[in-house]
Amino acid sequence: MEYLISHYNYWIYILLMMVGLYAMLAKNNLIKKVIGMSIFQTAIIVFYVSTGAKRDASIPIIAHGHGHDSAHAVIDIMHYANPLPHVLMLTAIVVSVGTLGVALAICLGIHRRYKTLEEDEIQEQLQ
Amino acid sequence: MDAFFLFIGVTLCIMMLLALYRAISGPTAIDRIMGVNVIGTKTTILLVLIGTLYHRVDMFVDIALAYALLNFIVTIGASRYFQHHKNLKPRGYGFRFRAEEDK
Amino acid sequence: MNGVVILLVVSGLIFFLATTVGLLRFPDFYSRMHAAGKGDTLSSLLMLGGLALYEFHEINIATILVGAKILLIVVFIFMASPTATHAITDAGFESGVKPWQKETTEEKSP
Amino acid sequence: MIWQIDLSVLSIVVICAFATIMVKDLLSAAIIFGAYSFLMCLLWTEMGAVDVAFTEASVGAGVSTILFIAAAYQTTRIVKARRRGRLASKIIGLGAAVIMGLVLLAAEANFPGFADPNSPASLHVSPYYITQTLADTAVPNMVTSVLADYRGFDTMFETAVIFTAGLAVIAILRRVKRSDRCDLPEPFTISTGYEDTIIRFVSRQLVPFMQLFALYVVAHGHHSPGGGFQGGVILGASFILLAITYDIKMVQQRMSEKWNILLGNIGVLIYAGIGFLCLLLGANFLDYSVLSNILPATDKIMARSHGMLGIEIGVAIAVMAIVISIYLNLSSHGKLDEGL
Repeated sequence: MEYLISHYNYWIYILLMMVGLYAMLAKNNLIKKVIGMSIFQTAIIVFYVSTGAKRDASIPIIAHGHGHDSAHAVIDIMHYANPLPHVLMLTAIVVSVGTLGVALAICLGIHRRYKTLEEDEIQEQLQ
Repeated sequence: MDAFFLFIGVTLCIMMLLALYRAISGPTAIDRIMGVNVIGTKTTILLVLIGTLYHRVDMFVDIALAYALLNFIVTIGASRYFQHHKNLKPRGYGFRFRAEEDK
Repeated sequence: MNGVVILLVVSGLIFFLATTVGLLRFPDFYSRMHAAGKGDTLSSLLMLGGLALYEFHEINIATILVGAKILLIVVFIFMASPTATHAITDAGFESGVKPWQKETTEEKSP
Repeated sequence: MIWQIDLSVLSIVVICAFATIMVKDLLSAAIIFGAYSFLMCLLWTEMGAVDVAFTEASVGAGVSTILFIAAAYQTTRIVKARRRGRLASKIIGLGAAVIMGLVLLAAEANFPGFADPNSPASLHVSPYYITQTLADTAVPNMVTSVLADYRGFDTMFETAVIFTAGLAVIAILRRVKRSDRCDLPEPFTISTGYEDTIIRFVSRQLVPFMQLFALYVVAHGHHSPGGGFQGGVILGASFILLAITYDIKMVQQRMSEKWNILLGNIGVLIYAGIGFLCLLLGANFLDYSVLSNILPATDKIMARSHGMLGIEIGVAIAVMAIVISIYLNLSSHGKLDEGL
């Protein structure tokens, strides 16, 4: 029971990753594949963020921390969540919108040339 | 008071599940837009609620405000899809077009 | 003070319950939109008002600022939500969703 | 973390993910994916990652949903089933997904439990960041200080990646020559000059406040969640709102394409320029503490804070320009005349 409570999050992330991978492989429509990629990406990001969570911890912003006087106050590590995964994933999210834009632009280019977004129809036209 | 807010939060989540039913099974795409709009508004409230639970509301209010703004933009954009779509057949119902004939 | 907060939040929850019931049970798009637009705005207003009031439990500059920000969200939702409702309804109108009529209940809605 | 809300939001998220994959309409898939991103943002807020949640609220839930809708608008909504080999593709996809899931499950058994304060990830570098942020840089928001100071080099190249993505979208889609225009079906003018007074009025009133709020987010990122990325995306979203409710030409009048690309360059250059300024003043690249020599009335600690503010402004300008140009090119198929 203890094990279940502390690990159910990871199982759900793995489920989300499986959904994303399935969509990337099995779907016929290119934009559906891009959506699958986004789901996969989000699952990985949420996994990273969850490694920074701590029980009974607050958000990683020091409370009432204005000015120099509070610099000497004792800061308890257990009281704040781990900021490092947040930083890595924050930039990853913004980069993900860049890659999403490029992927959709490629989809639009394909649709301009082949007039379809379906994988098998494109392959037929290629042959 | 924290227990009360926690109860409210979980209840809101369950009700969001009901609204999500409409967003997923909605017969038309517009029903889905409507369901997602309701979910977005409730998420704004849940953000402020989580802030209250953390006792740091001042840090969460900005997120809620940005969230409400972006939810508005998404709704307007999604409904704009139908308002002037060049690839759609003229299927408007009402004064702009004749009503669609019954099949 | 806490009593008023509980009253506001719970009444907002009841209005939201009405919204979801309307979303699920009403027969066509326009009536569902009616339930969603009105109930959603009012319940957001009540709940955010309650949460803003809870911030005022001790009066100093910080809590007043936070409460004012929450009220800013309320003002924003009060402007944006009816506009969004209008936009969605107009989109449904343009894309040809037919209103539900009692005589045509045996037909499937589009 | 609050496990009750965590569990309920996670279950809704999984339902959303399945529905996004199963629904047979691109527009509906995009909309449900928007709801998925909304709920993801809630999940991160509940885990305490407020800055990530802010970014997701503006980027994931706002801009990427709009990008999906614009792509569906420019191509088609219809999703066709595979004509043959449907079962084979399903089996391959399902098999690969299940194998990956089993491998990950086997690896996951050795993980520390969720929200364990003594997990290895929380013991290695982050205690230094948590304890020393205020003493080193006088910035209470650890995420901002780690993002812009301790790991500033990383963030500079992330900004460069976004800039490259914007350039790639322009290179793929932008059509300049008139003869080169694609021969899509003649635009069916359902409503030339479709004017919705209510929507236009409300958005026109909202845009200045949005931009002001975005500037607040950029400037106040030291003390509350926010910063260059989030503020830049909100600034870009205000222009996207104008492009949606009016048309692209109006945005072009306010912010022409030339200025847009120039601003993207300027943003990245501000970031790198502050780094080179530190180099010129005799310190390492992006070591802001030497800026106290040229900034009046600052000691070394405050100089680091001000240096962070400078690069946040650069990031905001770059991200704003890139978001606008990606949206305009996607929604008008690279012609920048009319779109969503």
